[in-house]
Amino acid sequence: MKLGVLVSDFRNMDDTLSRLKADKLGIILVSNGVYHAKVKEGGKQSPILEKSPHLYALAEDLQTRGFAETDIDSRVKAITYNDLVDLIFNEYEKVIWV
Amino acid sequence: MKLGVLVSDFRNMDDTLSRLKADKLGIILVSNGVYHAKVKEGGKQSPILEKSPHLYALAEDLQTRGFAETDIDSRVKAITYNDLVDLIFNEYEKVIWV
Amino acid sequence: MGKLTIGVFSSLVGSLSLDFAVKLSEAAIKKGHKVDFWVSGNATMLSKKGQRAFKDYSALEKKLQELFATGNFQATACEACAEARGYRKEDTMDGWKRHSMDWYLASCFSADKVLHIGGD
Amino acid sequence: MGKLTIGVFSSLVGSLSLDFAVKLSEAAIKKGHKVDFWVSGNATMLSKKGQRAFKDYSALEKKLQELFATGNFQATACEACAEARGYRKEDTMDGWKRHSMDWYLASCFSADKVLHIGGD
Amino acid sequence: MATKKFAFVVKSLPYKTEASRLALTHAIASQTVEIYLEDGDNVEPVLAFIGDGVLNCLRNQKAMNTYGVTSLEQHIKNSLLLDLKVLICKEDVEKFGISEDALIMDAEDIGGETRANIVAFSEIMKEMDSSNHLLFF
Amino acid sequence: MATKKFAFVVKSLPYKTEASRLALTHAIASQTVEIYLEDGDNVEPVLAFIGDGVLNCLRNQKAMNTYGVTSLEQHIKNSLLLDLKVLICKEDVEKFGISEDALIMDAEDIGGETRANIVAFSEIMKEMDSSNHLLFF
Repeated sequence: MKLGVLVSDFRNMDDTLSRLKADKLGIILVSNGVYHAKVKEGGKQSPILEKSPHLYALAEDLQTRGFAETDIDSRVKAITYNDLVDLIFNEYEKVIWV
Repeated sequence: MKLGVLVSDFRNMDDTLSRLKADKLGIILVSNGVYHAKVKEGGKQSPILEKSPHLYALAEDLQTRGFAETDIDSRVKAITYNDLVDLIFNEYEKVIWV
Repeated sequence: MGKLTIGVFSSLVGSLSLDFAVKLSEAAIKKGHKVDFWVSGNATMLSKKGQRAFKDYSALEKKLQELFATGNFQATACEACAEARGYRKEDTMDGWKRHSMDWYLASCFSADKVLHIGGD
Repeated sequence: MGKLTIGVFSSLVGSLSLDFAVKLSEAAIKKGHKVDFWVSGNATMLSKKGQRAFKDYSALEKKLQELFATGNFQATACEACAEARGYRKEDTMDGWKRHSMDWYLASCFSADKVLHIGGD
Repeated sequence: MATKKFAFVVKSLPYKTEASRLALTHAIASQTVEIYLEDGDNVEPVLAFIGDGVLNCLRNQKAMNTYGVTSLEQHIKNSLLLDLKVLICKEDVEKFGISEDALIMDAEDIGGETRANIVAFSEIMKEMDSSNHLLFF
Repeated sequence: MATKKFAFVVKSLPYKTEASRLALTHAIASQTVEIYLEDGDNVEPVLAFIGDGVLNCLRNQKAMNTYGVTSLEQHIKNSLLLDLKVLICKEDVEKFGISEDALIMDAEDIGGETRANIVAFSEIMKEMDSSNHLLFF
């Protein structure tokens, strides 16, 4: 299964994410999930960023919260709503919002 | 300050609770906070129960979730809404809901 | 006997935070206290008239009417929060008032105790 | 071109989850897809007519009307969830339908992709 | 003529939000979805409780007595009565130290014949894999 | 004749819920509360951001451009313009590795003179101690 996971919050995301198994797992940071792309706690990057090599963050949700697209973890690709539509239709068989 | 804290959820309660300083700190478990009185995770009791010797849990919220008042951690006293009114008016100068 | 001001904020209908607040009000009034009740954010929905009672939702209108009848209970909804949700004055349940947010602060000013139910 | 069904559940008015869902619908429709939109729980409030636009709340009515006008957007609110909140049929924003929950499942049945926005 | 499988995955605690309640009412709505579908088409729901969501499955919930609302217990029993597949994650049940007799495993008291199943997360993952759509609550 | 102090303590993230927005709008409502009070009575609000709540205080929030809603930044600046006391928890700012120039420390661009203060949690605790009522958001 190719699974796209929209991560929508900053806390309590690990428990679900750590257990999902997929041939291809995409992590798309949206809403308060975008804090994972930028905020370090105690100097450490979010463990969410280790869960997959396919990492995205919604540009508009970054900007809303005060982050520039150029100023996030280099592994995370900033995407638009247009890009998100393409990810949903073309890259992943199923998508979930957690 | 005598401070009564109504703990209303199961997750993310530690950060605030651990830092509050009060001459008398009361912890009143309500809503999904009552899981702290009963649920052990990995065999361990909730760390919330270590924060104060003054521990209460709302009986109706325990019952709603499937717990008997007699079947919770022995340090926690089950109380009614009537008791809660008295705690608010007589035991604590200020109360907060977290 | 004292006055308790309870503010309920962005609590969901379908959560039990509003039920909690109403039950606490009832218990306080039975003990001789007065209660001021403020709803803001999504909690404003408690003040909407014509909510149909389903078994999956607690129906609080009857209980609220009993509390109003005691004369020791005032309830006010945030006017802007209600309008933003498409509730007009005429959509408000009997007994409720609508005011701006300063009403809540004034109620807290004269309250012996305040229980502010914020968060989700 | 495919069909996307978006379900928004207990999301708060005043959160941006509803805004997210509407913007995603718009982007999908611009790319030639069809979108079915279902609101349940507190998200039902999106379908309420007469919401006043304040700067503190995103006003989505105009955007929704544009989406309806494309002919590739259907939106339906959970009937029981609306009634429980005191919304009658006549309180529903133009363009919206009201149905029971099986409508959502049927829409998912024929959808190529489903994005279900659950939780708070 | 097709049957499509939807996985309703519940990870939320009950009562604080409507999420788990809406998962159950929507899963049960699969019983009436045929009115919208072609002859022979159908929806097969699977309900899976994971993480904190397994606490929805505790017995003896008195929500009707305390707050006048249907308990999640009643909804889960209704699901079993209607022969929905109900899965409860074994690892999470064990993590919380919950014994099987504390869980809603059947709906015998209302005439149900189907039982809930405590299964490893890997089994739930397989159900998700074979589902057409995933709905997380 | 009395002034009562209320502490508005924000521990919630912005935008996901209305909590932090409502904290600011209610704190600002202290400017008009006098119409309900006796002559000489007043409310003195203190705004304190702790835990995840300090992330409300990041600069450059583009919520108006992206979603057409007032940003929390704008609300915080309005509070400073009205000379409200705004405290940001030092330990939490440090935990997140946020530098002072990334925070909303003033409202000079809209003519405000009052500055926000980054203070130790113990200072915020003192404010709570000396407040008549505590409102956690």
